[in-house]
Amino acid sequence: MSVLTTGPVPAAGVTTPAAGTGRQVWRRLRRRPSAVAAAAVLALLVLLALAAPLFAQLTGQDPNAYHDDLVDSARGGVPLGSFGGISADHWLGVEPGSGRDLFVRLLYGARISLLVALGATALQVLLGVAAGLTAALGHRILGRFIGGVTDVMIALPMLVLAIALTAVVPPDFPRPLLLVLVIGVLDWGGTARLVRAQTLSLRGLDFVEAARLSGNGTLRIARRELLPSLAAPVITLAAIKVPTNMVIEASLSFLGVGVKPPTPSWGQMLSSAQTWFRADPAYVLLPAGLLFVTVLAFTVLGDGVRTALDPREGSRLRVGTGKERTT
Amino acid sequence: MTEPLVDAVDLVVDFPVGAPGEYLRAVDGLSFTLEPGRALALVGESGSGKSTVAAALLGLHRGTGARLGGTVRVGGTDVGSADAGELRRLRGGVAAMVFQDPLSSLDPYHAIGDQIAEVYRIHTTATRRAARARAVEVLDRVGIPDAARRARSRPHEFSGGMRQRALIAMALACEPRLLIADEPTTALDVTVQAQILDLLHGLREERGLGLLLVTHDVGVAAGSVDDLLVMRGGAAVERGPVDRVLSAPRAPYTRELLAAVPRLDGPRTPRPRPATDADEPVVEAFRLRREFGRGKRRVLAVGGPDRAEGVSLAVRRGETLGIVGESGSGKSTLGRMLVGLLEPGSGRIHHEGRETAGIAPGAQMVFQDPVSSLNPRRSVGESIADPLRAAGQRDEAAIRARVEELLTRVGLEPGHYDRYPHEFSGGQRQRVGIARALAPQPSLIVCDEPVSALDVTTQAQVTALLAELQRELGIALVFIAHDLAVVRQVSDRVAVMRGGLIVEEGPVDEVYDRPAHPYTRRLLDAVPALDPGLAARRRSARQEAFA
Amino acid sequence: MRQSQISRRVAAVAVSLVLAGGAAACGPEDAADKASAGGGPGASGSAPQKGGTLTVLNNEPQSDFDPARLYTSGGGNVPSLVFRTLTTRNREDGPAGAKVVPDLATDLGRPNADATEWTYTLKDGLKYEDGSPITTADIKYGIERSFAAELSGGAPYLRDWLVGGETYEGPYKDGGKGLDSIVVPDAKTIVFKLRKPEGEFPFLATQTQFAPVPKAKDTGVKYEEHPVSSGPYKVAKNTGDGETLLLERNENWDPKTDEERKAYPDRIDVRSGLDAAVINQRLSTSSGPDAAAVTTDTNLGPAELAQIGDNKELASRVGTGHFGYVNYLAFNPKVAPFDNPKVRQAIAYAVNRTSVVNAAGGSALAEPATTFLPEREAFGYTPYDPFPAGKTGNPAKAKELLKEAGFADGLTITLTHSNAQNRQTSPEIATAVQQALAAAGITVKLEGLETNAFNERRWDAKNTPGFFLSRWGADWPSGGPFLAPIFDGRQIVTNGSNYNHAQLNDPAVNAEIDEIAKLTDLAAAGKRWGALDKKIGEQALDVPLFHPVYKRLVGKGVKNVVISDWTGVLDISQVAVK
Amino acid sequence: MTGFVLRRLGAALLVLLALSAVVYALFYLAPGDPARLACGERCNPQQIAQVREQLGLNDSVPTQYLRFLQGVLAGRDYSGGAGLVLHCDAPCLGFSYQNDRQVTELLLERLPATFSLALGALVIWLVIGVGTGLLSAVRRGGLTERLLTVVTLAATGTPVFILGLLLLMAVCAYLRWLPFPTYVPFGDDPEQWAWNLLLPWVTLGFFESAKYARLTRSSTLETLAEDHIRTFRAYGVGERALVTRHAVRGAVAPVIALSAVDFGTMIGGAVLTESLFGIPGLGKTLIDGVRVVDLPVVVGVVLTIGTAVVIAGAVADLLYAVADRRVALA
Repeated sequence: MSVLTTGPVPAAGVTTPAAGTGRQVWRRLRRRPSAVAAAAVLALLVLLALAAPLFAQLTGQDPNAYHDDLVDSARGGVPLGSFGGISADHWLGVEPGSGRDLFVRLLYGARISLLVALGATALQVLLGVAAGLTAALGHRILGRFIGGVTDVMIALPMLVLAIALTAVVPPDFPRPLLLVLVIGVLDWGGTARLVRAQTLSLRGLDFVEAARLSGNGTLRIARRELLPSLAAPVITLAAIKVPTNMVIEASLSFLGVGVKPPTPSWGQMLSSAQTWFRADPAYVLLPAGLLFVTVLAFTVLGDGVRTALDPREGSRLRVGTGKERTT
Repeated sequence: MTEPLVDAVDLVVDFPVGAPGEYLRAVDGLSFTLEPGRALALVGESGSGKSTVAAALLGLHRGTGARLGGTVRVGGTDVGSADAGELRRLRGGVAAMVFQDPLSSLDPYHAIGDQIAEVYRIHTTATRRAARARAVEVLDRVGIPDAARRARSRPHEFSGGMRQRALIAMALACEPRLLIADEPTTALDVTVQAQILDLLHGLREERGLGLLLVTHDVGVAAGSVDDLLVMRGGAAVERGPVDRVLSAPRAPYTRELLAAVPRLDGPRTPRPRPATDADEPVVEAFRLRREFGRGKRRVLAVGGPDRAEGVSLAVRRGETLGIVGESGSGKSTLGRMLVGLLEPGSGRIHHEGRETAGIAPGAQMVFQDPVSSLNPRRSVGESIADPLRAAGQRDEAAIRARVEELLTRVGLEPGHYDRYPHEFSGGQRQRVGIARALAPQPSLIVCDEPVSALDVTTQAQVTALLAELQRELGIALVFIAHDLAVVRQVSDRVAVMRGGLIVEEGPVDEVYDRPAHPYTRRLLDAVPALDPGLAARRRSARQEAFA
Repeated sequence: MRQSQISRRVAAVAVSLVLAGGAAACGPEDAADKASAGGGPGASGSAPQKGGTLTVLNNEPQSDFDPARLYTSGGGNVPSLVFRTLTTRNREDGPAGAKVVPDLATDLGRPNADATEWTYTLKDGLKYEDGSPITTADIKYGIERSFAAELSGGAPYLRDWLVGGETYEGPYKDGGKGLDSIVVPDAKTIVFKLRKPEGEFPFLATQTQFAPVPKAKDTGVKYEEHPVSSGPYKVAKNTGDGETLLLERNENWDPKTDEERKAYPDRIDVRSGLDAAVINQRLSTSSGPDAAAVTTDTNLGPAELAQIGDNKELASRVGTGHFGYVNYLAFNPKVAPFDNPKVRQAIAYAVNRTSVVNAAGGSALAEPATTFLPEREAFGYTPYDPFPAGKTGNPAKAKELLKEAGFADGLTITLTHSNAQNRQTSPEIATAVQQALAAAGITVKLEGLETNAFNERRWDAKNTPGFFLSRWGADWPSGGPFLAPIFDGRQIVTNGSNYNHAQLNDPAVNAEIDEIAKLTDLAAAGKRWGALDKKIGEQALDVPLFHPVYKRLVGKGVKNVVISDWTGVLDISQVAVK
Repeated sequence: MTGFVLRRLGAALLVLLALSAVVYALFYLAPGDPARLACGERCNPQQIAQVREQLGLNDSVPTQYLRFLQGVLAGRDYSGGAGLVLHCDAPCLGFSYQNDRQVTELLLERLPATFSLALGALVIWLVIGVGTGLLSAVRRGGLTERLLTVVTLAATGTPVFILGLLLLMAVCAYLRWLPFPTYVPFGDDPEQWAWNLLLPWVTLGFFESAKYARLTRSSTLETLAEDHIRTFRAYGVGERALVTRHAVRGAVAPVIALSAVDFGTMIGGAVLTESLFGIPGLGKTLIDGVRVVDLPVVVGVVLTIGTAVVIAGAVADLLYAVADRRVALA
């Protein structure tokens, strides 16, 4: 395809391979307070998610235990008490209808969100890099074929196919793994395009030619010469993908094809909460707020990583320093 | 002549770098004047601050965070303190600038005539129609054929030389008193360069324009200006009338610079006797052809039109074959085919007498761009060691020893093994590239424009290194370059390429002194001479030829 | 209708059913109801007048508006405005509304001695919308059409009951011979010959398949675009396959021939495809034309009920109804460990019906059930509770039984449910059951299937899951269509849709079903259905969970709301907006 | 130009063919018997068999697929009862299993809603998104830019259904400024159409605006740093004229072209928004179809969406090529 359809092209281009060493990137990243704050939020969240069983013990609340006595059955099961039934036992109140503890369920939900988002991203990067490299370095016909498949993958209505796929797979297949697979397998097209484009431009660079002249095989060149240079754009893309995948997971759960109950997930909670916004606003705002903060934190961090990897932004508007050119 | 056209006093320009408050000094207390109608060249190597000075004359640093010190007056306007309106009147109206890259310097979305007209209307009260007429007029003046029609074309429909003419036309539009040309010919082929320089010269004579020429090429300056100002590190090293500076440079740096400039007329370092014809050629090419693309977009790169013979050549041990040609002549494509990076479309290549396909064993390459030729993420030692490892060498100590030996051999230090490319200068990187090429002990090295991205002083060092290595190791060299003087310096034989074919080939002295092909003659004539007198004679000769 | 389900068609069925309903008892909690004429909600005061436009805001479109294709209970709500049938529902509130009454026919039908032959005579002066007379030949043709594969849909009874019905392929393929078991001696008389005694035939004759279709006007699958009306309204516009349906008065309908339909409004404007939330929001705001709006298929959700709370004005506009329906846990006793009655009983003891009712939307939307038959007189409801679990389950007793069954260390089983968001066979109910059984040491793994897959699994006799959520609704208010398909051993279908999940084939039960079918005294039949229910219930072949309750809003300007125990929703033919 | 169109057309057809084949294959793996779905509740085995025969489900999957393709290209005939033959004109996508409506007709009916939604969002992001982007690029470092950074970050951090839900909650439930949105076709009442689509537009437009503001900003900055801008600055062209005359076109060309792509994607991609606001569009149709394994509807919608995406891609390239004559149509 042409110029435009080259997919998501993050600002970090390979054409400036001098993104700097890992340490420089790290230093630049640390200088951005927003990125640091986002990282802190995420670290806290990961910690909380990991410690979910601990909190369950601490509060004495099983995430799946019903409390029929805490909801008003005659009024549709709305939690008794104020703010969605907040009490010493139930720090963030309980779920309408079942009386399950919201705090512990939110923590367990975080595990799913994080697991699926990170897992799917890893799979996307893996598949995308493999496909992109093969398309760029393999035989011309193979390259075209992969390019075509990539185009199809990008054109596919991802959410819809994900829904369809989750319906096809046997119900006893582990759900979080299924989500990772579905999101990962359906959404690597962008990464593949990026890697292919970047590889093609890298391949024309002299140092790659020099490596070929030295008698290196394609695989060795890909591993030693290309992959390190692809790291920056791929990391940037991955950083953008994590929050996207988290939203996709939440969307699938929101549409009712995510993880299976009683496993809690934020999207699922939002899905059942959507009718409750007037009767029990806390039930909507808690998962919505958490999801928002998490996705935002990932996005901010991703943005920070992108800028750290591509420090050109700031130095663009300089006049009169055009390099002398010859040839 | 009450006031100089340009009067710079203690000009200082600092650029912000990295953290706030950190600055890099680009121009350091430069003072000079330019009288109306005179021409001054700012000459220097990269980083000397010459382009920054040019931009400062028009106040182009405003709003970029750069700090200016000292004063600059252009046509009576104090650039440093002028308000936005005064500055706008100055720009284009009093002083007009011609930039280096004519393609990117024009707006791709608008017709060239409209762009000129737009500039004209800013400085005059002309109607749209009058402005368009003026655009056609100046385009016609700079030698655009059929100017009325071509004014409606967009930049990409023009050739490089035409674009530069159009830029000059834009500069002329408002009848400025000063023309600032920042590397106006650097992106152009040598024959086109000569035409543009002639055009600038003619305009000066015709309109009495002042000219400030910024260039890295002393040759370009020699034929075009009255005075020369040699810059280094943001300050003036030497200034004076062009004849005097070129013939009797006073500053050591100027002398060094001039000595490094390759000349067509200078003495050649004696070459060792090349191997005799009886030797088997290290590389031999038969009727090579190569094209890119298909159908309408087919581009013939090497081999000329369909019925032509293709390209055949042979290089022997210890011999250097220079290949010269302008851009698009197919010289780089040919070079890549010789080492096997590109498959020939047809024809055969023999290395050491055997036909090869794909990467040729024993063939290496030195690339043009010192930035992209080294992997920025690997230490230079690893880059040099790469061919060794690829060849199956596993003994780490032996590899390290060999790489350190190579580093020493190309004039670097063994301790540089673990450094990364960005820690080196362009010349040093090119040395690393040479070391890498030497590592597998090749019999042939193809150098594709190995010095064209380097400053002249560095150029000289690198070419000297190459010659020395060849003498020592007896390698066959193919030296590809657009710069005829450089090729003359390093080659035994030279092949002149045009349109994918070798139009002339022979021993260097023969081809340079008695060119047989008219194209070769044109090329040689177009090369700027360091002698202002010779440049003037050549110019009038060219003008007669075209008259 | 039986299981409702998710597919749109099926859901449409449910809708029509619901629509079909008449007046229901108003819930005791609806104090404001007393003011209104019918006992349902609605503006009180002045008597209902003719005129105006009634807007129906629905979720499911009124698709396939062809009498051959509709699957209704009692002829449906909207369909019944256009299609008159031999018999119909009694349009009255509560239990009285569960009775069947004559419509086109002069009486409920005259059976022969063993109830295998039913004869009907048409009233005088019956006309189609074009003024031409309605004949019994058209009724015969209408029924024959429903056998055509092109016009799929509808209930299976005609096929099962009529002689030759199982092989008949409809009038388009029979070479003009017709179905011999329907005899039309003259234009006013029609006789049905059945394979076996069916005392409840008058109930069947309420379904839209018994509506007359003039052969000359039959346009096959396109008939649904403009079916010929025999009722008080005719189709003025039908777009999007019933997504919007505009009905206008049929001037050729003679109210003198029709005692049931009041037909107050001049126009009925049915708008569907709306989200439940939107429907309820519009009805509660009730502004502009929405003041004269009702819904026939959308319940108030739990959150909306929570919100209505103490708002008296809103509460007064909520109609409460009961449709014969049961949601239950089904067992397949051919699958271990459910072959062990003690295990099934243990589960019956362990179930926490409070959690389940809460999951179904709370006590306003569901009533805990221990009997299979709904708690309505018409079904022959007889209370019983063989495995008393109390309000929140009896895990101790359950553990004891498990121990006896040899599962002292607990037990792991799989519960199959659907992923539909219907609060009936959905994940919420399944997790509530899961939690309750956990207390009795039973680990429940959940297997959630998409609706179609779920239905296919539970209807597949060869592959029925061992333990799953199921539900059943009545095609008419009687024990027959409730118990026979579920427990009659001869109705086990091995390569089609099987509803006898337990695959019970008990000769005694079969014989009793046959015996009751012979009764044409429906009250007597009711008692015996109730007794049969109790007898089967003791075998713990299923665990009844709850009977759903319908809570629906009407607009501020809606009068004469009648909700019968047949349909559980207000009857459109009774509603007035002036 | 002709070559370009032909090549794009060929590629597009291949993509669509592949798409339909994938969907077909996928759905035959899915559990669920279409005949039973089409037949409805309580069908007996004979009826199901008849329906299966009528739908041609007894043939092998490839045969069915070929017949489907034939229908798309040349139309198909179906038996409609009463001697009626239903002719389904090309492009015939078959009949829905669920309610045996012609899929083509169904899609045509749903398209306006989706189109309305996408159109409003497009207008919002072109006006607000691109406008803000330009503004913040011109006033670098100003308040607009800072605000924009925050808003765009927040936007990328919000799942569409959360914003939609919160908007519904605030605007409809608490403030009661608007009634609950119900889709009203433009033809019925343009004013109601707009009012009812306002929230969905805002929801969708917000996200796209944020994205486009960011995109426009960086694109404009990039253009402003180009050499030709420097040329005109050096000839005394004022900053405003630089932006409006020389930067906007280059900066906005890729943005506009990308808009075409996004518009195409939105034809199928607004599943969540349609779902949340109950807009009877393609996305909702698709989700409903997938849930009940209604193959003809799903294939139909996917093909429609695919076509939209492909057309949008081609339009984008054309727009881009028209805007930037340097780009050859490749």
